[in-house]
Order: sequence, then structure tokens, then C-alpha cells
Amino acid sequence: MQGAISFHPDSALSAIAQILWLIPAAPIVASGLIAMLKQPRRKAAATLAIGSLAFSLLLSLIAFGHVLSGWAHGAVVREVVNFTWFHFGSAHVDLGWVLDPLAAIMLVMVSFVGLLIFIYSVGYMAHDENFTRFFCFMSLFAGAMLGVVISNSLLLLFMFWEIVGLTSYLLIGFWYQKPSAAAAAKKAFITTRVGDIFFFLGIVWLFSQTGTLVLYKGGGGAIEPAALARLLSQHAGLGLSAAGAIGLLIFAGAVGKSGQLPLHVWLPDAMEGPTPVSALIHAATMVAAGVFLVTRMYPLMQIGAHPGGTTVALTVVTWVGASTAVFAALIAVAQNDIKRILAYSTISQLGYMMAGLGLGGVAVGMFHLITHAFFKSLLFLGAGSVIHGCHEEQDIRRMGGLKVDMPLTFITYAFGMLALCGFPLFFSGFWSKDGILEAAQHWDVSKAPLVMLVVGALLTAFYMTRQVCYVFFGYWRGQKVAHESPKVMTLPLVILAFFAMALGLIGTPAWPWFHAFLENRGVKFNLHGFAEPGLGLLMLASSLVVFLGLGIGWWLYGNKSPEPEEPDALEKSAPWLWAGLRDRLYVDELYGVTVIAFYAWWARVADWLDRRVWGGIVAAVAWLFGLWAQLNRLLDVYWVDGGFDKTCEELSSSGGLLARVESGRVQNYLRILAAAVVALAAVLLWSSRP
Amino acid sequence: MAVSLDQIFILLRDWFVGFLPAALRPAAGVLLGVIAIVCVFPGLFALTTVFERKGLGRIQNRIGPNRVGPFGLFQPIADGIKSLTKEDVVPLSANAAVHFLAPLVLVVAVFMGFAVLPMGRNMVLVDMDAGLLFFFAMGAATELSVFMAGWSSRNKYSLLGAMRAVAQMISYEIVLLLSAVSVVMISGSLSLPKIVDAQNQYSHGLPHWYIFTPWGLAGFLMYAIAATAETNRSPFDLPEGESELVAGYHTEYSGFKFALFFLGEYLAMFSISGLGTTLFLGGWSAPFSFLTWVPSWIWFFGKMMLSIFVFIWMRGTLPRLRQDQLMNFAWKFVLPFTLLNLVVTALWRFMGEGWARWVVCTVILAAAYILTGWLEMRRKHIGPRSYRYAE
Amino acid sequence: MTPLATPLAGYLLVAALLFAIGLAGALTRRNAIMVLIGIELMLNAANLNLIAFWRFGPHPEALTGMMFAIFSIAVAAAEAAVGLGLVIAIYRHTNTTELDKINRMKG
Amino acid sequence: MNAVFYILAALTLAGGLATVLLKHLVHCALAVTVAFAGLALLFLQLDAQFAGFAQILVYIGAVAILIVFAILLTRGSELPKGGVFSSTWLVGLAIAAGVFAVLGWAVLQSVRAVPQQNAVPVVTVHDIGNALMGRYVLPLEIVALLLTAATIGAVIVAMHEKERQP
Repeated sequence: MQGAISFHPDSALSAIAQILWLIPAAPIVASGLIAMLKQPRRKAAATLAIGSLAFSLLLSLIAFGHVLSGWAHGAVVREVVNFTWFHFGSAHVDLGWVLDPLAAIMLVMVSFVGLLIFIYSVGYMAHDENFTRFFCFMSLFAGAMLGVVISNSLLLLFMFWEIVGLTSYLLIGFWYQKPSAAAAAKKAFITTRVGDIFFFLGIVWLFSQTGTLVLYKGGGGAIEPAALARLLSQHAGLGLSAAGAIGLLIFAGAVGKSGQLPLHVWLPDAMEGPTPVSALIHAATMVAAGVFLVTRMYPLMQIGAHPGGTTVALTVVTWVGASTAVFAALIAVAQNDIKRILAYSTISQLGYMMAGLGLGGVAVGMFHLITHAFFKSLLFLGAGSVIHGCHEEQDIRRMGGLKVDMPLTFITYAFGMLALCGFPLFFSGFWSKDGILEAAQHWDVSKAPLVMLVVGALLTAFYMTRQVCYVFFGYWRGQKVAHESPKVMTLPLVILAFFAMALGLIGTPAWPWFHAFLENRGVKFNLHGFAEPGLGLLMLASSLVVFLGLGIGWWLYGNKSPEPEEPDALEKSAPWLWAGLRDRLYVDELYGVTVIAFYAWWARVADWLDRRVWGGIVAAVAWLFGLWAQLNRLLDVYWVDGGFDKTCEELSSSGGLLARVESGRVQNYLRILAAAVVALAAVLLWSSRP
Repeated sequence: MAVSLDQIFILLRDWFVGFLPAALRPAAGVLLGVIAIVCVFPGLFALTTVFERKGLGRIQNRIGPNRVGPFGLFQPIADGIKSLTKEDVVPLSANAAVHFLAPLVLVVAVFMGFAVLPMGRNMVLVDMDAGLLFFFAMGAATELSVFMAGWSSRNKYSLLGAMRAVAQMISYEIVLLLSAVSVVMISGSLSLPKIVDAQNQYSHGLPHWYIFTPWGLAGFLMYAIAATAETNRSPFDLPEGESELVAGYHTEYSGFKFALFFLGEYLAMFSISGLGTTLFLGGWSAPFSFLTWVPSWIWFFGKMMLSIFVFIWMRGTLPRLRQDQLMNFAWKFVLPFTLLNLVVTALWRFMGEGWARWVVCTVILAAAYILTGWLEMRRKHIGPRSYRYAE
Repeated sequence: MTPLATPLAGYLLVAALLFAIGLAGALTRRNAIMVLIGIELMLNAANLNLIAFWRFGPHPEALTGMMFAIFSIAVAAAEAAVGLGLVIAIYRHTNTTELDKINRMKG
Repeated sequence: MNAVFYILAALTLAGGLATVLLKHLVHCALAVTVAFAGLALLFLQLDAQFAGFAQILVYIGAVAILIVFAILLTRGSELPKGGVFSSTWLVGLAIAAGVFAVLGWAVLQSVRAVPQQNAVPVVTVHDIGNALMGRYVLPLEIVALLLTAATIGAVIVAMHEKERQP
């Protein structure tokens, strides 16, 4: 082997696969450079960040094209570059990156959306004094996210994963002078930690079982048939195979990252960060990281499923996803902060993705991820534009009638909203959501997920309508008059709006190009795709559900714009339900009374131990010594004679003798040392002489 | 024919050694090589002195030495006689032994360096496995001699000059080593002949010299700067800055010892440019594949003299730096860029054949240099020079 | 048997003598710098041992002794740098490098 | 045991002795350089080319220069008033002698036991490089860290501290 980092560039590799590492490297390097810039150097910072990400986007497009062409020629494109990081003993840890359809699509998505958001935030953060810091963090985040996407080694993925967590912490707490922001940042960091611990356990277990963390390695990888078979054969108890258990652990990491039940609490609070951050991290990319992780590890989750069947891991994924979808949608109904509503809808959409993964496989979930990334970031950026235009007002009850003041924002926002609701035929959300529903329909374990997801869709349509009515219809209820945002902010909105519509066309049942691309099979256009049994009915049903939601929403909130003070329309009819929803179904309170209360109690116990027990012991000892001292004093008083003084003199003189050694002269110490060495060596030799 | 012309010195040596008993042959061969080196380079030194003085003269609109012999070609002989016949003054308070030893140590150490330089095909005295290391080890020894000279002659000027020289040499030796390391990383060997062989191949008639790669070019620039400083040549000739300290560490030397110092400096120049030639300019290999019939040693010495001429040119052109500028330049500019160059070289090594590595390495280096220059410009550290001519 | 029957013994003896000389220097000289020099000598003696054992040991191809020597050379360089830096700092504090004048912790 | 060994050993030991005995600090520094050079030659004699050259490069090129700098910066170049040897030099000498006695005795005791091979080991720089990058990569990294830390530390320690008014 040559060197600790032994590198085998395979000649069969395409050039783009060899330099794939440049895609994450560019933004990371850029962030390093920005970190060195001085605060007033805004232009340089923005240029560096945007330029580097544009470079990444270019490379990503090249990579995508490469994969596309390979696929068009009917070849399974999966090019990996692995190299050994270090050895310990006989084992060695490999790192590497992979270029396959999944990675290619995610690369394009992340870098493209990221680029738009960067451009947008040039306008949004224009007045912030920490402009450079912001872009430093942002590009570090983008780089780490791209790293997560391309990494072919679970360890490398975990590293980038943690960097992503760190940057999200930094960005949520970007305005750390606000206590709420600082608290939210901490909350996000700690909550995601919980998931990451399980994730790490999973990694360790996987390594102990398969001896490698590289995912694909020409048959020798951790999620390739050989290793999977071994994992499947091992039993981990509870009727789980090792594969299933590891899959669940890793899924726990995903739960933490993409805010699934029960670890979703951090995501709404994360809205304390600047809006572009919310858009980039909590809509487009980071929360998607969890879903992406599950997708990456899909072989591990799926192994052991008899055809058409499912596995424990996937079942868990499904249930968690479905319940999250409904749960979050419910909460979203009763929020008044424009961004909180979006946050909860994000959670519920993530639930949809998870459910899609669990029910219908990689393509279904990923398709919803991609479309969602576009329309949700569109919504967030729109919300940011609204907030910007309303002078940092976030309460939707203090807005209204903005469709006049901010026409462009209104139109684009409406597009995003319709896409999110899944408005039939014309919007991407409809097709991706339909894919999930269809998968749920064919799931033979239980039909409950289908029902939950449909209810979720209904709620989604409802609360989005509510929000839009509050924000854009009726008349203006704020103080200062609102204004449209600058070009640099609206332009990304327009682009995103276009994609929010158009993206749906690559995943229709008639032409499931996306699914085919991800699963490496051919595809051609035929309208018979619609003729599958039950599909037409399902589409009709979901459309009806959507219309129903829109209708109820309009009926309740329509054009009447209630005063901020007066209670919500729903509140009037069902106060108790309303209260529950408004207080986010008391999850935080639940944690408050369970976990946090426990810690508080434990702290009190420790405190009590300190004060009472240890303190008491110390006090007792002190008292004893005090007693002893008294005794001594008496002795002194009654025993004062030469003997005692004599002893003292003796002691001091002997102390003097000892102190002679500690002359503070270095050479004395050295001397003693050497003498000791001599003695020691002599003894050793004498004892061990032949 | 061409081959025999190319190998002429080797053939001569073997022919001569042929007369000796077999036992003595290897030793005699080496001895002959040593004698050749000891004769050739001082001769070259003599020529170079007059070359330099005339060149400087031309640069300064003078004629330069033109009295002794045709075009003053015999000037060095006159100088030699003069320095030999001069009285050898040793200051009273000087530390006689050290004062005497210093020039010897210098010259010996410098001569050692030539032992590993391949001056032509098969024309290397000892082909060591760790030749490069040996060369630098010998270079390190010269610093001590400089210090000995400066300290032993009990003279403030000398001491200051010596301290300056030693500080400067140490600072720039690091750069010298690191820029050589990048070559070692690519050629994968410390032996100079092997390094030359690695560069002695052609594609489309063009040679694979390391200077024709991004990292090689950058490395060569750094190497050239460091070499100039290492040999105390202008613009880095503070140690003997006449205006400040009379002649630096050899102020108190006269006569033959002074001549030895002079010789030592020029030999150091030769050896270091020889090394540069070997590392970056393809050593004795020909610049074009159709010129390979020209004897290799001609190429080596030609390249070496060319770089010597560049030395002279710089001396005639550039003004002298200040001590702090010198140190800042070494530690804050040259060293970081050499380290960057190492990284780029590693990239080059690992990315394997293909256009990608050219693009990446070039972009990184260019970006670094341009960015630095731009920032410095903005901070008004450097800027377009403004000349003023006397009416 | 004669002491230098084997080459290894010769090298080891030389190393031992050099070590002793260095130690003597470190113990008897007054100047801190001289103590450092003595320590350097001792280190070098140790290096000589390592190399000798590598050369005459059973497994020279394992390079262990060689590596040890190289690393200890590097470490010795670091040690010299820091030690001399300390000496200079001390000299700044108490205008002397005479060890037996430097016997207090606070200057 | 050939003549070369004896000559080199003599050179080295003479350098060492001169280092310890000479009065003048700079002379000591030069003498120690001689000792270093002798050791380097001994390394070469032991077919350890790389180590030998590294020894020259590091010790003569760097450490010796460092020592000299330190001497000049601490005005060590003029002779001290009271003699160069500390008051209790006799003890030190005795201890050193004791150390040598023990070591020598140990060598003579145990050298017979060591199995020896006298074939010249062929070790190219390439092998050393591979070993450094492969088996010994962790030590290498650590030494690199150590050197960095030492450099920074030395600079900070030797830097001028602010003149604080009492």
C-alpha cells in the first residue's frame, strides 16, 4: 500500500466523477475566505459566496448531464471514488464519494435552490451589519449539504451531517442578541443531537458488523448484497434482524434532522433565524437531509422484504411519517405567525415524504422532496418578502390586502400555495402528493395511513387558504404602509414559481420520467398510465379534498378581514379545539413536564446532595477539628514546657535539612536524577546478570 | 559519434583509469572526478567575474574591464596574482584559529555540493540515493562558516553582517527546501540523476520539464527568489551592504582568504543554479527532441550560465531591500506560497492524468496570486512604480 | 574477551562515553546554554545507540531503530528551540544565564 | 572494528570533550558542531545515509545556529567573572563517571547476548518514505504537531513582553 491516504483513481472513472469533490469544496473554501474578510467588505463576501455556489451548480449540471446521458444509453450509472483515510491495526477506514442518479438530482436541487436563496438574501440582509458573517455561514452550510449528498461513506456523511447541524445552529442563532433566537438555536442543536446519537450508534454497529462504512464499493460496500445478506442473517432480538435494527437507528437520526414526531419541536422555533435561512435550511435542504439519508440507506431498510411486502423499518417509517403529517397540519391551522405556519406545514410535508418512502419506495418520496423543496422555498422567500415589505411584521392578523401593495409577491405566493395544497393537474405538488397517496392505497398492511394522509391534505389546503386570506385579502390592518420588495428579491420568487408549476410534469403517471430515472429503467410517454385501476378515482378524490379545503378556508376567512383583537373564526365555533391547536397540542409542555422537569429535579437533588450531605460532612469535620483545636489549646495551656518547644525546633531544623535539597538549583535536581538512574540501572543489572 | 562526444569525459576517464591496477580503479575514477570539478569550476568562476563586471558595466553604460588582455579577458588572472601577493592581515584581537578556519569550511562545504549534481548523462560524481538531502546538508554547513568569519574577526560590522547573513540564509533555506520538496513529491526520488531522467522525455517534441507545469512554474519562481537570497546576491545582499556595514562578515579578510570567500560565494552560486537547473529545467536534457544530439553537458552548463546571467542582470537592475522587508518577505509571502504550492502539487499527484488537474491546479495558484496582489494593491502596499527622470 | 570484540559493543561504548561527557557538561557547567548543549550531546548519544542497534539488530528491514533516530532528531530540534527560547526569556528577566544565580521561581 | 571507526569515534569524543572543557561559549558551540559532524559520519559508517544527512541538516544547520544565536543574544560571548564550572563540579563529575561506569559495564555484560547480523542492510530512501507514510504515519503527524507547537511556543516565550510599570 502506498501511503496512509492511498488513492486509486480508476481510469474507467469519468473526469467529472473524479473532480466531484470540488462541488462541496468550492463553497467551503469560499466560506473560509469570507471568514477572513473584514466586516465592511460586503461586496466581496457576496461575490465569493454566490460565485462559488454558481461554480458548484455548473459542476452539478455537468454531473447531472453525465448521469443522464449514461442513463439514456441504458447503463446503470454509479461511479464511486474511495480512498483509505487511515489504518488502525488491521482495520482501515475508507472515505469516498459517489455519483449516481440520486446524488445528481440532489446536487442540482441543492445548488440551484441555494443559489437563488443566496441572491435573494443579498437583498434581504442588505441592512444587516453582519452581512459577511451571514454569507460565511451560508456557504459553509451549502458546502456541507452538498457534501452530505455526494459522500459515499457513512462516516463522511456523518461528518458533513454534523457540520450541517452546526451551521444550522449558527444561523438560527444568527441574531444571538435576541434571547429567543439564542434559545431556539440551542433547542435545535440539542434536539437534533438526540437523533444523531442514535444515528452514530447505528454507524458503529454497522461498522462492527460489516467492517466497512463505504456504501458502494463494487460489491464490497456496506449496503451492497453481500454485506446486507450478512446483516440480515444476524438477529438483534425483538424479531429484528441486525439490518432492521441499524436501519431504525439511522432513521432516528433522520427523525431528528427532518423534524419528525416526536423530535419536531425545534423546527418551528428555528424560525427565529433570518428568513432566507428558514428557506434554505428548514424548507429546501437541511430538513430534506433526513429524508435523503433514509433514501441513501434504502437498501438497508428494504432488505428482507418479500416482494410486494414491507419490513419493520419501513413500517415504522411509514407510521411516523403519516402521523407527523396529520399532527403538524393540525397545529398549523391555529398559528398566527406567518413563518410558524409554514414551519408546521414543512413538518407535515416531511411526514408525507417519509410516508412516501415507507410506502412506495425511493422515487415517490424523492419526487415529493424535490417539488416540495422548490415550492416551499418559494413560500418562505415570499413570506420573507412580505415580512420585509411590512417592516418586520410577522403576525398575519396585522397584515391584509397585500395583493394590491405587493402584486408580484402575491402572484408567486399564490403559485406556491396552490402547489403546496396540490391543486389538480397544473401544480407539481399535486402529482408528487398523488404518488404518495397512490402508494398508500396499494399498501397492504393497513389503510390507516391513506386516511391520515388524505386528512392531512385537507388540512393543508385549509390552513394555507386561511393564511393567504389573512395576508393578501381584506384590507390593510398594519400601521406603516407596505411596499413591494426590490428586484433582487422578487426575481428568485418568479423563477421558483415557474419551477413550482413545471416540475410536476416530469413525474406524472403518464410519463413517470423521474421515477424511471431514479430506478434506472426506461420510460416512454403513454396516456395509459392514467388508466391504472383506482388511479383516476384517487386523483378525483384528492382533487375534491383539495377543493373542499380551499372552500372551507375561503368560507371561513374569505374577504372579511377580522380585527387583530377579535377571536379567530374557528375559535368562535370550537374554542377548546382551537386552544389545543394554538398551544401546539402541548408537546412542548409535555416535554416541559417530563424530560426538562426530570432534569430540573435531578439538578435539585444534586444541589441538595451538595448542600446537605457533602456540606454537612464538611461542616461536621470542621467542627471535629475545631474541637480538636480546643483540646490542643488546653494541652498547650497546661503543657507549656520546654519539651514542646524542643519538638518544634527539631521539626523546623529537620525541615531545613529537607529544604536543603529543594535549593531551586536545576543542576541539583539533574544530579539527583542521574544518581537515581545509576542506582536503578546498577540494581537491575545486578539482579539480571547471567 | 554524437554518443561518444556526449560521453567524452566518461570515456577519457575510463581510458585513463584503464592503466591502473584493478584495485585502485574506483578510487582513481572518483579522484579524477574530484580533480575535474576542482579545476573546472574555479576556472568558470574566473570567467564569470569578468563576465559579471562587463555585464554590469554595460547595464550602467560603462565599458567595464578592458585593459588586461583582449577585451580584458585576463583581468581575473591579474586579480588572482594581486590577491595572492597581498599581505594577509589578521586583526590583533581576532580569534585566530576560527578566523583562519572560516574560509576553508566555506569553500570545502560548497565544493561538496557539486558531488551529487549530474552535469551530463552519467556525469555525476556519486549517485547517492539521498543526493538532494546531501546537497542541502552541505548548504547548511556554509551558514556556520559565515558565522565563524563574522564572529571571529571581532568587528561590529562583521558580526552584524554575519548575523544578518545567517538569519537570512536560515529563513530562505526553508523556502529552498520546500520548493524542492514539491519536485521530490512528483518524481518520487531524492536522487538527482533520477529526477533528471524523470524529466528527460518528450511529447510532441516538447520536454516534460517540471517548469512547464503550474506547480513547477510557481515552485521555480520561489526557488529562484530563495536561491538569490541564499547566495546573498542583490537584491538580497544586505549581509555585505557596503553602505551600511563595510563588507559584512568578510570585512576583516584580505589577500588569499578574501579570495577564498569570493570563490566560495561564486561556487555557491554555480551549485545552487545547477541544482535549480536539475530540479526544474530538466538538468542536462535538451529543450527539444530534435536537439538531443547536442552533448548533454553543453545543455547543463548552458542552462547554468543562463541562470548566472539572470543573477547578474538582477544585480544590475534591482535596488536592495531593508532587513525587516527581507524577513517579512520570507516569512509572510514566500513561505506561505511555497506551502500552498505543496498542496497544489499533492493535488496534481493525486488527481491523476487528465485535463482536470491542469485546470484545478492552475486556477488555484492563479487565484491565490491574483487575490493577494489585489488585496495588497488595495492596501496600497504595492502599486505601479513611478519613475522620474532628470531633465 | 576483549571489549571491542564485536562492532556493536564499540558503538555502544562510544555512545555511553559521549552520554557521560554530555551529562558531565550538563552537571558541571554554570551557563544554562551549556546545560542545553550537554543535553543535546546526550540525545545524540542515544541516537547513536538507536542506529547501532538498527544496524546490527536482527531485523534491520523493519527500520524501527532508524525511525526512532529520525523522530528523536526532530524532537531534539523542537527541544532546542524551546529551551533556548526559555534561556533568552530568563535572561531578559534576570540579567544572567548563570544557573546557580537563578534559583527563584518568581523573578 | 576498522580504523575508520576509531578515527571517527576519536573525532566525536574529542569534540564532546572540547565542548565540555572549553572556556569560551562560542568555542563550545563550534566544538559541539564538530561532535555532531562526527556523529553524522558515524551514522554514514553505519550505512544509515538518510539519518546521517538529516543529522547534519538539523544539528549543524539549525541547532548549532540556534545555540550560537542564543549565546550572542544573552551576551554569552564574553567570559563570565567567576569560573565557568559550578561550585560543586566535583560531584557532577563523579556522578557522570558513575553513569559511564554503569553503562559500560552493562554493555560489556549484555553485548554477547545480542544476536548480530553483519550483512549491510539495503534501505533506500523510498523504503523510509513508505515507512514514514505508512506504518509510522501517526508518529509523523504527532511530531509535525509538536514542531509547530514548539515553534510557536519558542516565539511566544522569547517575544518581548510589555514593559509593565510597578
